[in-house]
Amino acid sequence: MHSSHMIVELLKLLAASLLLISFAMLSRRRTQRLITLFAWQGSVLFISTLLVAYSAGLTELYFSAALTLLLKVIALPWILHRLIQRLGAQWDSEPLVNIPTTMLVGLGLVIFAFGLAQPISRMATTITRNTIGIALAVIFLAFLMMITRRKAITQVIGFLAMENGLFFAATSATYGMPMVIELGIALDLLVGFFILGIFFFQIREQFDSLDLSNMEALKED
Amino acid sequence: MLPIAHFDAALIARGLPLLLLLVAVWIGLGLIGLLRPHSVRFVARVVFPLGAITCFALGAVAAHFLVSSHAPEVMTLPLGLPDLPFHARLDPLAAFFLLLLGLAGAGISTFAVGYFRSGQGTAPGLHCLQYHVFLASMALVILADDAYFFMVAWETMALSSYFLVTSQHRIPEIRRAGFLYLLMAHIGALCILLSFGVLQGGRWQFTFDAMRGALLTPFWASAAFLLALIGFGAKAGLVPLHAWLPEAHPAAPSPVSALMSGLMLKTAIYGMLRITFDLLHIRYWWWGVLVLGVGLFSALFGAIFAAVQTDMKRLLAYSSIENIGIIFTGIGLAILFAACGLPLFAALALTAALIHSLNHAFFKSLLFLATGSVLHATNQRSLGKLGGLIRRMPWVATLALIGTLAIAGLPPLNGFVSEWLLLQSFLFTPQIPHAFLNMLIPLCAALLALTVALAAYVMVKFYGVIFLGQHREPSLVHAHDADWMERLGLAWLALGCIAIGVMPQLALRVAGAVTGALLGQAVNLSSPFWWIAPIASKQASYSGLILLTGIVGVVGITFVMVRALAHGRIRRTASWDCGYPWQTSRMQDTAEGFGQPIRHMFGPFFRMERELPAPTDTTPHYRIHIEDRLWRALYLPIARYVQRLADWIGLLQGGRLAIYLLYSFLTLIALLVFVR
Amino acid sequence: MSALTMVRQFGEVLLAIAIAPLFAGWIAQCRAWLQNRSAPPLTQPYRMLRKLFHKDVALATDASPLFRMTPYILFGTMVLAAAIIPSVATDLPFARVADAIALIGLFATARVFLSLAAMDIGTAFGSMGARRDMMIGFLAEPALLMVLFNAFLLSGSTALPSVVEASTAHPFLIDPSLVFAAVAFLMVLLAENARIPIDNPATHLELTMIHEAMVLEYSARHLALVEWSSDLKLFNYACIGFALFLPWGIAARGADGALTLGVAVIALLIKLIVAGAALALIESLSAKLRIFRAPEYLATAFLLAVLGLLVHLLLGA
Amino acid sequence: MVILVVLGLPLLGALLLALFGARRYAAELNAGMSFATLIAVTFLVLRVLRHGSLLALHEQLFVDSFNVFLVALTAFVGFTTALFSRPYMRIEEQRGRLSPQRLRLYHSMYQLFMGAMFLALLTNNMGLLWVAMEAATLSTVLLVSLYRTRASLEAAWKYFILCGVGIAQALFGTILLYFAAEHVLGRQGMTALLWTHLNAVKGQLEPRVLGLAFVFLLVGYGTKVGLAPLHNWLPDAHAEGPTPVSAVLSGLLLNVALYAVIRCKVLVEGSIGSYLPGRMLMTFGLLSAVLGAFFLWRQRDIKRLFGYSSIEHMGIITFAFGLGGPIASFAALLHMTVHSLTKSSIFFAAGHASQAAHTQQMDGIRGLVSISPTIGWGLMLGSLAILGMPPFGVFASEFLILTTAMREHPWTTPFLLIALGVAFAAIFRKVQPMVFGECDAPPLPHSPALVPVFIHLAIVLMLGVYMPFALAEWYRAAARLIGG
Repeated sequence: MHSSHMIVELLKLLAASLLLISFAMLSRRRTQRLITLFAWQGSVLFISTLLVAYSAGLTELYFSAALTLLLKVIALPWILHRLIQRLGAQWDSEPLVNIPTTMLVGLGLVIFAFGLAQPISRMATTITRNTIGIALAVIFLAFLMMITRRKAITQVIGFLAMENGLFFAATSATYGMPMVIELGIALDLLVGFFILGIFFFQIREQFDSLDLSNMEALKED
Repeated sequence: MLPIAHFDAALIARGLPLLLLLVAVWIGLGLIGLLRPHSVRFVARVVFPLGAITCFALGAVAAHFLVSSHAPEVMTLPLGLPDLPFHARLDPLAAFFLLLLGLAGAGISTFAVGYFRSGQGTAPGLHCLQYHVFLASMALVILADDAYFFMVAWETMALSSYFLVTSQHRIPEIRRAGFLYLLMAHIGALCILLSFGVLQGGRWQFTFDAMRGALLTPFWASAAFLLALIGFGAKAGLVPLHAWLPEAHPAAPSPVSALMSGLMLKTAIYGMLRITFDLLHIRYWWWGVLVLGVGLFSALFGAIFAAVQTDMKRLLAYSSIENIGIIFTGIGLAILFAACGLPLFAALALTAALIHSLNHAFFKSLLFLATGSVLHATNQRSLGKLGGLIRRMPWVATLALIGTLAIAGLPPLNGFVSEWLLLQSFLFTPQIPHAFLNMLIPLCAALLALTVALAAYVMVKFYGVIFLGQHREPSLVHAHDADWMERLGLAWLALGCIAIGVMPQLALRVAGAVTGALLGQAVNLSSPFWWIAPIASKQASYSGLILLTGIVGVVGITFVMVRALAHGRIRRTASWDCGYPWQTSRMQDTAEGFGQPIRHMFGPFFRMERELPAPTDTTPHYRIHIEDRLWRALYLPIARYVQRLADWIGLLQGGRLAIYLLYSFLTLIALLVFVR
Repeated sequence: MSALTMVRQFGEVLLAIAIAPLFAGWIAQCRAWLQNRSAPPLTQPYRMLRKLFHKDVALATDASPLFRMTPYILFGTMVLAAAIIPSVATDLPFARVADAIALIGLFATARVFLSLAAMDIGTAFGSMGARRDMMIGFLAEPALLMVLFNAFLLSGSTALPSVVEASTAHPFLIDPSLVFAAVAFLMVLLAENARIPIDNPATHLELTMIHEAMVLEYSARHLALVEWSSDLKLFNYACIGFALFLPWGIAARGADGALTLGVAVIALLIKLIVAGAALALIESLSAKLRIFRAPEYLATAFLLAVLGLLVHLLLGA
Repeated sequence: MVILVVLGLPLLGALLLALFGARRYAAELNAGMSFATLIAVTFLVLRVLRHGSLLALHEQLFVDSFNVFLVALTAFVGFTTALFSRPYMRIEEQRGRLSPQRLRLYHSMYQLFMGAMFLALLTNNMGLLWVAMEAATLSTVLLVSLYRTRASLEAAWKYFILCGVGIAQALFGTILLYFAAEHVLGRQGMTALLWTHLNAVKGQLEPRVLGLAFVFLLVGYGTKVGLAPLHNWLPDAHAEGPTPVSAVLSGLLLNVALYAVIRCKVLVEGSIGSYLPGRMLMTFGLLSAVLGAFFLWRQRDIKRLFGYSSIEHMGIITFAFGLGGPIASFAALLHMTVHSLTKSSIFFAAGHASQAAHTQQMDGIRGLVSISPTIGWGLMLGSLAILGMPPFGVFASEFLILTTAMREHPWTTPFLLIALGVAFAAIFRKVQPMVFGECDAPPLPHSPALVPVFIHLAIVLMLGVYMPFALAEWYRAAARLIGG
């Protein structure tokens, strides 16, 4: 009981750091840094999953933890890293909305997310129930990041961060989805990511830059 | 109100299956036409005559039903929606309009036999299919007894006629006309649909029988009525929903123009009557005033615009608006009287409206077909290039003269009968138990009289400019008369005009069956067949037959006596014209010239653009372009607003991904706020 | 219907045909007197008709049968109208054939035929006259209808005999509402019969012509018939006026002794004389209007008729 | 086990075509596989008609009267589209817009896409449903970007990001759903995401959570349905992808996404017992219908035009589902059917039309009836059908929807009226000059495969005037399932 209490505190800490990382992502300009942050996010997710798995004694959570480690800590950041090396897209151009404003909006979103999550947390039985709000906040922040950035690759990172948030939500609210689903999600994520990888090169050769501002041809005029 | 009690008695249908069979025959004929789509001979010489015969048979069956039994007949077809099979029903109202459709249609189809030549845009076979589907759908509209069947037939009618209108689709104006037509028809149809949606009164029953039973609150009843008025008004060409009519009717080949003007508009009248007097369980007096006002305005509007037209088919199209207006005036009066509890007078007004529909079917078709013959003979539609055809095409000219006199509302022809009846019913409006109404509405009679007299003016212009005077173009010398099938068709319609005019009592009896069914009251039908005295013979009476015989007799006697007394020979000389020697055919009144007094007097109605020659012009010419104010007042603004709205909404699709994401984000947030 | 009524009917028609030109002649004579001209003899119209009947017809080369039929049709319609209007007696077998509205229609028929005939030759004046005449027509008809409305409100019928019987039964000399109607009717009459102030029957100035312009191309017997029927038209209108407003003396139903009929004929003649004089007086006192003043003129007539209507509805019958 | 066959055949097809997709007979193979699937589906349908709904594979898959008809529809349209794509893609290849490699990708992805949709339709597991939807998205992303032009890449990218994000929301919704279900059903036996079980206990599910879940699911799947204002990917994807893909996107994918929404709606409505979800659907529906109609007004590109028209019609269908009740649901299902049939046939015709005129710009397309009567009349009749002209079936459903709306919520009818009227004007004024008028374009190299067009239109026409009893029963059962 005592140890579990410890774990809960630890989990809260991890959750807080997750949120912190999201804010950091929101504020960073360099793509390189974003990837690192993403990797950090993944690892925090991995640890928290491990803790939850241990405390709740669920074997399948170990699997998903491992999956997280493989995908989000090692594979994806590495590929992303290589990508930006190959595409030479280290710098993101100035975001559409300036950073402080984004931060403020993000703050509001966090509050909103907490408020939203309260009823859920109240009826949750998991030891991580209080962190559902944070998961939701992470999702919102990732969304915000996708909206404010104008490089394709940063949008993708935002997308992956959102995926993380979802995963965290799953673990914290329900100790993770059934295994089948987890695998399916992971597979989709991987495939989607590879498709994106292919895309980057095509976009590069067509638009000779990953700047989304080139991609505004299709519209009502 | 049709008593539901009749219903069980009439379960053994008699006329109805036959009618449906004939409709099926039409569709079959259309499909047969597709067998040899490009052979004009086959289509014209084989299919169309059969179609004409079918028309006649249809009319005959309907007539038999009207004179023999008035008990409604019902049938359910194994088609339609699962919970809503097609219901068909034959009652006096339907039979009356089927009679109209059959008899006038027979003449038109006969004419069409001679009319269709090769090189008419759409392939003849396809044309034949569209033509007969058009006829069939009109019949089905009249026979339908549930909302769904009605709507299907209604829209099929619009669709087939649209394809007929655009058969010359290579001409942009015709495509534009077709588009406008189909658009208006569709919007009108939506309104009718909504009206049915109200009428079923939440009982989820779409058979008309159920609607008869539905009790609506005053508000909803009025809503249903107004929606129906908009819907059917759009089809009938009531002002201000008329804009499509003068575009579409002239665009079509003449037999089709005749079908549309003569018959299709009547289906709108039918629908109006069906909803107002049959499906709605109650009528309010202000409905009557509304319809009366709209009708009179349309009538006047149509007459005035017809007077200034320079294209013969447009002129006829506007005259259709006028006649529809007159019919609606009658309907409005009938509603008013019925709402005020004066069923006999309501019956009188309704009879007038019905008979005028019948008349219009005959003389308007006749005139449109005549223009078709003229078109074939001269390739000219503009009045400014015609003239003197009475000497080149005596047959068409003579038959057209009958139509002209009839539509001008002159005794002893049919047009006069209905207008006489309508004026008679106006005479009773002082008895309406509403202050003001009983003083104001009599004045409408004067407006009606003005319209009728204007119609005479228009028709003198129409006939005089086309057939009388001297050829305005030398090429007209080669104009040839219509071939015998065309003449047969025209003659049949002319015969109809004369018959109804001379023996109005027959029409009165037929209409009496309808009013009896709808209002439980019919005008006095006791008098002999050559004589009408709708209320009482002391009050007012009229006999076309005696009038005709009288005129013919006196003319004959005069002729004989003059021959006997006067010994002068006849010398053919140049015309006198006050001794002016150098006169040419260009000096006679043009269509524009004939319209000039109207332009002068009713200036506010038009939007005119004049080009006057300067005193110094070496080659002076005068051009005037007349436009319907409603275009700029109503239609163009609507189009503009839609355009502007579309532009605004287009901004949503700005092409920037971030914005799109923002949309979905905001939507998400908004919904979340909404649910918690 | 008994033989007697038929006889009466035909008698009346023949009387109308006979004295119509006389009436026109009488008006002309009065006008001449009023204008200090030496008057033509009363029989002048007859002489002219006789002359015309004996002349050769000069027919334009491209005149169609319609052109040649029209004079007969005009004459026919007018005679028929005369047969319908109760000028001497109300109990006429023909009177029920057409009520007052149908009578208007009959006149309209005549007008349309004349206009068509005028356009037939294709001369400038003909079509101009046709246009103007039709215009006067459609302006006059609403006013005329309103006049009839007045009569109808009094008698509850548009059949002239019933109107006559009703208004003869009327206690007072004439119903107040009818006064307005009478004035309106008079104005319409002038307009419809091509008299001053709308048209001048005696004009020879082409551009102001209406009726004359239409009949320019007619000659000899055709012209005779046209003139005769226009005389008849005037006569008919006068008789309608009498029937509506001055019905005294007209032999009522049932009372068909020779005496009453005689009285009726005398009454008719007196009325005609007075009316003719009055018409001539009005024509001499008023000036011809410009053609586009006609709408105002006839609108006034219309308003008067409506006024009568309202007076009736307000005062109640 | 016929279900497994239905699911397996497309995957097998994807595999085969991944191998032989570049060969000459690939198109025939594609059509063949689709046909085989159709056969299998027919057996499935017969089975369901005979024995009612059935479960398979530890309840992971199930078929009831609701999804079976969508499965049948999907298989049918999939097959006809494969038929159509044969000549169409040949012509594209001849014109050098596509390489054999691309064709291989196209064919195998086509089959994969079909497979994904079948899975989405047939699965009983809300999680699997999500996975399948995502898979469908991914496969279509590749299809949309097939031409590798700037425009197609841009369209594909937007499609991917928007739908990806949307789908992510759906996943969160699913998690919430699972969370709520777990409290009732427990974690054991993994039944907590099975729709049948959820449906059984929907009364006990926590309302507030389900309300939130529904919002996320609606936004997520709604993005794929193309509900305004989440629709922005749709016109681009329709316009820039190859025409057969536009046809299946409009005709099938939207239906499947809507299917997912409706499944969720049934649960949520049952749980919170209020008509809140219904109202949400109605609002979205009306909004999409009206906005779609006004978007139509200003289109120049023929495929974009009909893409927007899909938005409008999806709006109408969603609205009808929102209305609820047996009749409206019936109408909505009917409208789903006729819309996908009509719209795909229109895309067939439009595709050939733009091939004949060498442009998708409508100003460049003229006088189709003179080039090829079949294309011209196909486009004309198809457009008239989609515009709700009787006697085509679209009218039948619109009739029911409008009259129901008039009875239930009269205030909505003006919007519907505006939407339908504007849509009519917008589409018809564009279609008429394309079909009619003068033209001097040469005929197509391959004879266009317009048999599908007329088969579709014939079915739609039949549904307008006559509906077979079995079909009606089927719709009724489905409507009962949805609308109660």
